[in-house]
Amino acid sequence: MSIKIRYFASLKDYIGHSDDEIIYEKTLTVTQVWDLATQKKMKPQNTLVAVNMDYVSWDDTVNDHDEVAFFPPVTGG
Amino acid sequence: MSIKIRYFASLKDYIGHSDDEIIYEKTLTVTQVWDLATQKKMKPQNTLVAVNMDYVSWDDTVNDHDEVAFFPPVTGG
Amino acid sequence: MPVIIKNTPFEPYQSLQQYEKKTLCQNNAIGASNIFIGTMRDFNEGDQIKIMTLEHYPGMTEKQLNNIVDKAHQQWTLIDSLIIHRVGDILPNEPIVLVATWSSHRGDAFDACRFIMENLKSKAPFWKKERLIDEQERWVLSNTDGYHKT
Amino acid sequence: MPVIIKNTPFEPYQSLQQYEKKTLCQNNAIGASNIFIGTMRDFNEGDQIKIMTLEHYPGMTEKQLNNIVDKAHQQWTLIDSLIIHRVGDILPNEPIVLVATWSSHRGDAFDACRFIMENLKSKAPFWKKERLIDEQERWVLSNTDGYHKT
Repeated sequence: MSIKIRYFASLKDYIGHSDDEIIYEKTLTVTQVWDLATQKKMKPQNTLVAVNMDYVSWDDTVNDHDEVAFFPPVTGG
Repeated sequence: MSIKIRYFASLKDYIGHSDDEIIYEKTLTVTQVWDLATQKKMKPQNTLVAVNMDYVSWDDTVNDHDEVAFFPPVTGG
Repeated sequence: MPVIIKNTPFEPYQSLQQYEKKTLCQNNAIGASNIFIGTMRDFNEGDQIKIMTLEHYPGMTEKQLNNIVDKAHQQWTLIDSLIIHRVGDILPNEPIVLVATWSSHRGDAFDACRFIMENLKSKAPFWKKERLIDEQERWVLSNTDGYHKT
Repeated sequence: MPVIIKNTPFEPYQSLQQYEKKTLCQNNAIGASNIFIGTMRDFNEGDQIKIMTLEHYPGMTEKQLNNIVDKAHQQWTLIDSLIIHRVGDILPNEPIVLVATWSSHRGDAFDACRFIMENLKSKAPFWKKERLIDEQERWVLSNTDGYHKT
């Protein structure tokens, strides 16, 4: 299972880069994706997550070839 | 006491003219002004009244040289 | 906080552009503006309207609109506001009314614009007479409440 | 119902004029339009801002905005709507966002415009970074709720 990971805005600064990719055998939750990709880095409060550009919760599972994005609260408009 | 009276929109059509003036000795309420000016014509439902361009109620009294206006519900905007 | 009564057509976006350029250009505190434009439709109550005539009560119109604007500026934190309202003969598609509010924050701009518009609808002494396609004329009887879906 | 993401400045009134001329010109059913314009202020949290950079998540931005617009068109009777949002470097006084709704009745135009704006603020993946006059940079932490006075 190959998962693409993206970080935006202050979370990109926090992680230090904008993209990751993880290859894994079994089904993962979003929380597990975070832990694997960031090596269990502490998750900043209010971090949001989207899978394939839709908001999901941290317990949701991720499928092969999904794009998982982590980012801080949005501040557009 | 001289009072100027104005009618607008459908109320002007109903009365048949746009202006009246009444001269009277004692203090009048708005209702009395209507009755005197229109010779007790039936007042259409929802008729509004303004004295000197401010909304008033029908029990309010009218002073010398006041301008009293009668009109239907407003439909601007 | 101008209140403008016009008996000739106006182009709302051009009016706003000119007003901002002249009056608000250098005001960097403006973070939000809300604009309402009311336009003449060609249908009402199932009938096709050819032309509409807007009668008003000169003097009282300005007095009531200024009252409404004053109340809005007391109730919300506004940098400026603008009202333009047509009178006289109006054709389908022509703008009838424009209300604009400028503020630092969007809540104020939204609330105040709607407040001004609803109060204008219920208090400013304007009356619409419609001329139908068959030349019949009729007064519009009343405005609806803009806070409820119609 | 276009959703436009722009990395160059736009003039909101000209954009609206052109859009209406091109798309809505002959629609005589439009009786009401409501427009929100969000502009960059030069002060935030007590500090003077020199420039703002708007980052976004290409693809997700459009997806979320289109979702919001679809919901608005389901919930209210709208003839059309338009969103324009800037990304990239923005200077004080420049427009950041424009939301416009066109409807037959004002209640729908007002409600839908505000709904789109509030949802955009809370769901569209944009992030603002401010550069202060002393060259310090900082991310804006969160948007406020536009239904409450701030």
